[in-house]
Amino acid sequence: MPMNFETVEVTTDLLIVGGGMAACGAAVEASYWAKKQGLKVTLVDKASMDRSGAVAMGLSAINQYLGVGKGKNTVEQYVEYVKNDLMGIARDDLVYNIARHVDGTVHLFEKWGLPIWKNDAGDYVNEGRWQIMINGESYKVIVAEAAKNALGMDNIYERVFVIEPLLDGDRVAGAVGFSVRENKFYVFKAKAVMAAMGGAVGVFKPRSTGEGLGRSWYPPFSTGSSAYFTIRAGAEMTCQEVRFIPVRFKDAYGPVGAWFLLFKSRAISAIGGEYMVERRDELQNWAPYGLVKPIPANLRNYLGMLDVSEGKGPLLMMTNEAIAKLADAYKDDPKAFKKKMKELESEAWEDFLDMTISQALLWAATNTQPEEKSSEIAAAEPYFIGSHSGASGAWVSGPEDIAPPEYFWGYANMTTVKGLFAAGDASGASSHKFSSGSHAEGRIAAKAAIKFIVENSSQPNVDMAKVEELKAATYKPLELFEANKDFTTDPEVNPAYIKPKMFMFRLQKLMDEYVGGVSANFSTNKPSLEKAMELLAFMQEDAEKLAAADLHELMRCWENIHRMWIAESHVRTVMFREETRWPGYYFRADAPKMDEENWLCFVNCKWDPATGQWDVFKKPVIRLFE
Amino acid sequence: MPMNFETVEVTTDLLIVGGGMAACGAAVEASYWAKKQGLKVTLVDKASMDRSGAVAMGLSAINQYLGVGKGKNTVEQYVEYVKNDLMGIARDDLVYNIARHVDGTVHLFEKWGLPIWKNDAGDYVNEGRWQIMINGESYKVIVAEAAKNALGMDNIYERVFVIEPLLDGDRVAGAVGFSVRENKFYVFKAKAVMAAMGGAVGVFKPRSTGEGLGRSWYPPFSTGSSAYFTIRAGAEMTCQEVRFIPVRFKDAYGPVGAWFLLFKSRAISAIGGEYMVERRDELQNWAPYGLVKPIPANLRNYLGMLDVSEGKGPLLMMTNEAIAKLADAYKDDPKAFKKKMKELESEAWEDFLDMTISQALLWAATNTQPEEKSSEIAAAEPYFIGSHSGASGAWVSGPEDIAPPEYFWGYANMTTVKGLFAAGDASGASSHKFSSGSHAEGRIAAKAAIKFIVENSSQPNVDMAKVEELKAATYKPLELFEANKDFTTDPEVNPAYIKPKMFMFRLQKLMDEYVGGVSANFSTNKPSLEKAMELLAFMQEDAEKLAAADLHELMRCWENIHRMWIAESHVRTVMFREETRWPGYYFRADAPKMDEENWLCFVNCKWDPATGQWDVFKKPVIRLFE
Amino acid sequence: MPTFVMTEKCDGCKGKDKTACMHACPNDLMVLDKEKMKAYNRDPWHCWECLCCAKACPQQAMDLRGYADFVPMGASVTPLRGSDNIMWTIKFRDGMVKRFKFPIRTTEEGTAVPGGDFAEGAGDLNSAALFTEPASLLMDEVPTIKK
Amino acid sequence: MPTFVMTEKCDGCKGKDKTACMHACPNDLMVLDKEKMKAYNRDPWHCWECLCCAKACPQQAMDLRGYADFVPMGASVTPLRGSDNIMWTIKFRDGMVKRFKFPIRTTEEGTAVPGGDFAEGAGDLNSAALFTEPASLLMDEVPTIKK
Ligand SMILES: Cc1cc2c(cc1C)N(S(=O)(=O)O)[C@@H]1C(=O)NC(=O)N=C1N2C[C@H](O)[C@H](O)[C@H](O)COP(=O)(O)OP(=O)(O)OC[C@H]1O[C@@H](n2cnc3c(N)ncnc32)[C@H](O)[C@@H]1O
Ligand SMILES: Cc1cc2c(cc1C)N(S(=O)(=O)O)[C@@H]1C(=O)NC(=O)N=C1N2C[C@H](O)[C@H](O)[C@H](O)COP(=O)(O)OP(=O)(O)OC[C@H]1O[C@@H](n2cnc3c(N)ncnc32)[C@H](O)[C@@H]1O
Ligand SMILES: Nc1ncnc2c1ncn2[C@@H]1O[C@H](COP(=O)(O)O)[C@@H](O)[C@H]1O
Ligand SMILES: Nc1ncnc2c1ncn2[C@@H]1O[C@H](COP(=O)(O)O)[C@@H](O)[C@H]1O
Ligand SMILES: Nc1ncnc2c1ncn2[C@@H]1O[C@H](COP(=O)(O)O)[C@@H](O)[C@H]1O
Ligand code: SF4
Ligand code: SF4
Ligand code: SF4
Ligand code: SF4
Ligand code: NA
Repeated sequence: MPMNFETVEVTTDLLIVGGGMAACGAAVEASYWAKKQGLKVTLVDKASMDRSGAVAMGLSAINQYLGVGKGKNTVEQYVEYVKNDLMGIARDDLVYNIARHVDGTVHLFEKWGLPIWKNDAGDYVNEGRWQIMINGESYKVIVAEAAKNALGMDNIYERVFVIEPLLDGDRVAGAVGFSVRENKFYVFKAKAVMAAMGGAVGVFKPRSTGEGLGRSWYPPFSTGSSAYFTIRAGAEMTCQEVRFIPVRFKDAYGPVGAWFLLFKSRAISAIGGEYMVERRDELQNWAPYGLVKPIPANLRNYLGMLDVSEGKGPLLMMTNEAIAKLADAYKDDPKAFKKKMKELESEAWEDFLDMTISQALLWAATNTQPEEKSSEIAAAEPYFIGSHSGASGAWVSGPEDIAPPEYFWGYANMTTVKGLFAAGDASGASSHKFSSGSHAEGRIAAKAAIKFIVENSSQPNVDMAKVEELKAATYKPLELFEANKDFTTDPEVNPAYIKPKMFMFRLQKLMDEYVGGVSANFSTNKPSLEKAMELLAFMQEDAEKLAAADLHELMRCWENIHRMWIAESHVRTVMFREETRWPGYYFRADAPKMDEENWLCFVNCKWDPATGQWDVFKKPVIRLFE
Repeated sequence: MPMNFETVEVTTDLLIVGGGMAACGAAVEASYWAKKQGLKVTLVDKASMDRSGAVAMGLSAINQYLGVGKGKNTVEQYVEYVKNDLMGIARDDLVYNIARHVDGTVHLFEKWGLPIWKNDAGDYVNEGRWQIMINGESYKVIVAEAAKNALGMDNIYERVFVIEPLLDGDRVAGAVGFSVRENKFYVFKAKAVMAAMGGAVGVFKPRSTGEGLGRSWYPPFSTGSSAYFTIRAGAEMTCQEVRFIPVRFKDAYGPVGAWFLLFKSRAISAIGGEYMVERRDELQNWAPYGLVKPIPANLRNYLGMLDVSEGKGPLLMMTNEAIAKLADAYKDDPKAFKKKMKELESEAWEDFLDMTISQALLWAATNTQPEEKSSEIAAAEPYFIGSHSGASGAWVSGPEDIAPPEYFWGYANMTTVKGLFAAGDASGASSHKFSSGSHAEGRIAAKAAIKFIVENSSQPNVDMAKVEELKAATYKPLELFEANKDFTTDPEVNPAYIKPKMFMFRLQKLMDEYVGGVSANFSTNKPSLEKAMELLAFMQEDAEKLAAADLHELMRCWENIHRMWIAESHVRTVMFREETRWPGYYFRADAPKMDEENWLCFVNCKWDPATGQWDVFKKPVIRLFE
Repeated sequence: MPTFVMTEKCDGCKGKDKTACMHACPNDLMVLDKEKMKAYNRDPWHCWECLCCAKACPQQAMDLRGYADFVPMGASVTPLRGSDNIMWTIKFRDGMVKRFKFPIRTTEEGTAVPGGDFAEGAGDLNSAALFTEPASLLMDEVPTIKK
Repeated sequence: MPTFVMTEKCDGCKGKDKTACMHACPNDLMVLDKEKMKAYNRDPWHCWECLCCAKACPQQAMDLRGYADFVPMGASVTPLRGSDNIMWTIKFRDGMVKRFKFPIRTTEEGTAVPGGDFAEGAGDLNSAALFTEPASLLMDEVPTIKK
């Protein structure tokens, strides 16, 4: 590993960081407006856009589609749904903005070639009220294709891992990163930057250990770069306490949506009994949100967890019963019945083959045919993902036409740092955007960013001394490794440095045990959180000793530094919010109840790049209607 | 790796398998009687006797010493203590037998050179009523030295891993094993065999993952060979449901004995409050055992676990408070106070340096001085260790002079298989023997074995066809590896085989989740146990596909097969005992109460080598006094 | 999974600059051993089993064997991805085999036009409408809330 | 720990048949790389941190660095084992150093006599008494229960 790295400077107008759903949306939209304005748009992705991000494997459904133009739902109804699902904590303006644009994005997907299921009348097949079924193996390939066609490959940098923002006073000035394939350090200078690097997995210990720890529901390559990037730029963050814990098919993490909604399956405990029915009374304790339909995701989790805590587990998804019920209508016509069964079988397998191949393999490996045998489900480890049922991310401006003054500062989806935009998992308090909403939000943010550039057309100043400093810090793990590796006879065990995998394990263990992970039964309290802060402080010091044998490991070092910062923002905000608002996501055992009077508010936080100090504070929840 | 292995035959009278505390006791005793009778004694250890087994690192206390000859305690009092600590489930005859001999063994240790703490009057310093303090860094070195001197090195085979018993009808005929250093397959032919291969760690998922998974309290090289060996010989086993979960200093697993007993420390929860005081009423539910002093170990665990379940954790050992209290008597004399503090500090560090160096390192790494700061404690993962506060092991005959007829079949410590003896962790229902009692029990068993040989002097027949079969099975993992490894470009990922580390993870995960490990909150129920049986059945089939790249990995394959068999015996017996008798060790959520009427009995089990069938059944608890 | 590479079948993508599997993996796991001209997964513990690599391999040299730490052995799930559909062959542990075929796209590869064929909007950088709107919404205007 | 071997200090026990560290490890972890004549721990994930290896090394070539997945960096705990005592040097993360010395045996190495110097018992294979009993019990007879 030569310690000689070329610095490559790229000057552009808009820099899109990330190549996932939000970034692809941004690319398509930005290209249009940029062309009109004679501006340049550049995209940088740590992987290859064809298969990067959470949709790499594919998806079997689009989870946000309203059908407003077809008269099926109103935008207001979606806002209502999201607000309740997050126990009252959502930005109406942001959710509204995404919801009013998302259908157009889905219609584009269809034009580009995404097969969307249709019924005999030619309408999309709904999975649930807001979800439509797709043949989504190539979902990402198709969406990336449109983005690439819009940008042109010359403006795309793949396999470049972005680490830090560049700042010019209170304005973003670009970003730095390194190639994981070549000895090249990239300095992107830009007038506006969009953070769209997805969510964070692996901050908490996964349920699997050993080889299977790659098997998270959300991908292990969602490593928290969005949050790190915006935090380090000094942007205000919101809902960093709102992690998401999905209930998933046990071990292989197959999603449950199709089973609950499309197949209308029940879940019961192994001892028998349907927790959603038997524990209905518990929902009163979380009124008004406990009493709405659908019951908020965290409360659905919570009722199942209560069964598990009482020793009634494991929980079972009654796939066999569900399929039998659906086929029952055809029972008098053996041929039709057989055909229906084949169709249901194929749909069941496609659901997983399109987005969680491991789950299909686990069925095959345990001789499980879903029409014959139930499967276990379980709560996963916590993730940070503002696009699904979590809410963490940057605090961004709402759209001019609907945001109240407290939520508006000039450009939709701009963070509190000038010129820095965020979308998808990167933006907070606007849950339930999923793949389609993330794309739509990317478009919204990109258009606003172009407007920002037009109105702030000077190229920000980039301090090249700072860049040199960042370059040195970037490659330090390689140097540390080279300088010390021969001191011991095993490069993995050396007192002078720590390898990123062990660093990751260390972070995951402390988060798991003290901050309400799986082995702490998703429960925490003040002394535990204080202990977590103590251990995180040690980790921050030890991060200086991360070592990498090659560029790939260098990326792992940085990914874990990114995770560590999310961890800290999470611990600080969970500590600040002295109530339990989302049982099923986490439980503050020392503040076990919801407290509407004091805590029906956002908890925001901000790290000051100048002082290195954190600040955690409340922001109001403002309703736009009803 | 040449597939050419020499077969080495060793014919002897008594074969001692293992080189730990029990085996060293057996070596010393057997040598004496064998010499008198002109018999040969052979010992085989998978490691080097100097540092093999659970005492490898040293110990800081001898946990069983009665001082009967010094008038301090009676043997009966010890039996009473053990019986209550195991919630009524103990063999009075076995416990009595060990307790009446153990002092003599400790006195020998002292002669051999073990430094035992003495007070000014020249008496041993007690840690607690039954425990005495030692400078035990070289405890095992010293004990092994006496054993080696007794046997002579010619009769000792080190670095030979014993896998299977040899049988001649209903009598043991020897054992087979392989060298982990040379291409040699060993066939030991013997008239009697003593199983003394220690306990089992790593059957359940440890708390640590990543590199730290070697850090169990009991050593990771206690891999269940004793139980496997006796089960496979067809011996009746007892208390296989009685796993042991020790409370230990968190993460590094430092023992708590010295802190609770010598330093008289309290444990509290992080929220404050002493669970042993606040939860006293809970003990009524476990009467009569809940009401004795000392409170049974599992109930001590349980009260702490209740705090943790309620979210009051972590639990804290108040080392600082304890030391302050002990030094308080000297507070008026600054010089004496300083001296006392130095002494206490040194004692505190020696406790861990003598037996859990990691814990000392963890203190140093977290800038913890025990006199200044409390340390967290936590329940460890389950272990199988009949010599400490667990009780699993072979069902052995009691001693002629005291055992009731139901418990006596000719020779003390003989299993139900003729000529096969067991001691230490290998024998069941005689808990609380610890290092000293294990040594004493080894002596008892060895003397009885010599008597057996004298009275059954024919050399049993060894079926050499069976030996060839065993040899082929032994090395199969090497062949499987060689034959398939080039099929893929990474020898670790191959569809034709499974490496032992992944096999171990698979076992640990299923035991953890379905059989009441850490992440299941030590709780299980019938459906979970049935699921465990299903997954174990798959594992048993897949064990045929274990692969090893070298002799070391071959040992890992066999260790994990051994673990898997203990796992099965555990699941079967936990399933059979339809009550919760040892909350704090495990909880049957579907049978949450103790049931004296139906379950004040041993649960024994037996695997039939002829049919491959398991049998699980009750055996009576017979009291010898009071 | 994780994925494995079959030694015999892999041709290292004929030594091209980047191999198909390296190009595909979203987690940067696939590496070409240039001496052997064979690819391998450098960190199976981080493998998501997404099969992006295997689907892309022109030699069908890759397959998946379930995470050894919890998936019983012997089963397989193998994709064959064509231009408009994907074929899956599922082999159960007990030997049973199932096959499924699903569509993956309705257009020719490479033909996605960013704006679809929706009419362009008014081109006003200050309005709430995105560039294909309102047409792509199948509406006459973008919804808003009367403040 | 796990243990590590300092490259410069290890002399491979001068190529002897078995090295001190290999001999000591109860878990069969230490291996000598015969080409480099240096030892290494082949499986740190299975290391108990018992330091049997380090205590035995004639070159003081081994030390321990805490399990990286939960022990903060920078501290060390280093033994120096003599014939009758052991010296420990504890370096805290914050730089503080403490030293402790403890006795480890009261006799010369190798001199342990199996029966101590206790009087032999009656030599009756059928009695409950072990070969050093009753003397080693400091009693006149072995306790029993009157049946
Ligand atoms: C994994 C997964 C995800 C989903 C589901 C099932 C499964 C198994 N389900 S179900 O469960 O509900 O079934 C959903 C579903 O069916 N339907 C749906 O619409 N959405 C679902 N999601 C959620 C969506 O996927 C999700 O909402 C969006 O993808 C979020 O989009 P975005 O915020 O753009 O994140 P991304 O992961 O797509 O993209 C991130 C990009 O950033 C890159 N990147 C990351 N760090 C970087 C760095 N440092 N430098 C440079 N680039 C750097 C990545 O490479 C990537 O390009
Ligand atoms: C690890 C540990 C153990 C203890 C404690 C703290 C710690 C940190 N504590 S405190 O916590 O309470 O503090 C105790 C204490 O302070 N005082 C005490 O008296 N005992 C304590 N123990 C318990 C005793 O150590 C234990 O009771 C005895 O050692 C049990 O003796 P034994 O049953 O002989 O097991 P062994 O582990 O010593 O020996 C096993 C031998 O078998 C070999 N072996 C294993 N498998 C084999 C195979 N397949 N083939 C050939 N050989 C094969 C081993 O190499 C070894 O020689
Ligand atoms: N039981 C349920 N009731 C209502 N909505 C659900 C339920 N389960 C899943 N969903 C929704 O279905 C979609 C996919 O869910 P999941 O597979 O859990 O990610 C998301 O929009 C979920 O909110
Ligand atoms: N709180 C306690 N009360 C009584 N005995 C204890 C207590 N803690 C530990 N012991 C005993 O002390 C010895 C060592 O304990 P441990 O360190 O837990 O293995 C064993 O004999 C334990 O039974
Ligand atoms: N040239 C290679 N060919 C095949 N597999 C390799 C190669 N190099 C490393 N590996 C595997 O990649 C993983 C990490 O290897 P390393 O970090 O080089 O020890 C291990 O599983 C190795 O077996
Ligand atoms: S894509 Fe296939 S053929 Fe090409 S290098 Fe990878 S495994 Fe080999
Ligand atoms: S399966 Fe996915 S994560 Fe694993 S190597 Fe292939 S592309 Fe990478
Ligand atoms: S004992 Fe020390 S010098 Fe000898 S081989 Fe081991 S590390 Fe090297
Ligand atoms: S510390 Fe102990 S287990 Fe680890 S290598 Fe040394 S002797 Fe072996
Ligand atoms: Na738990």
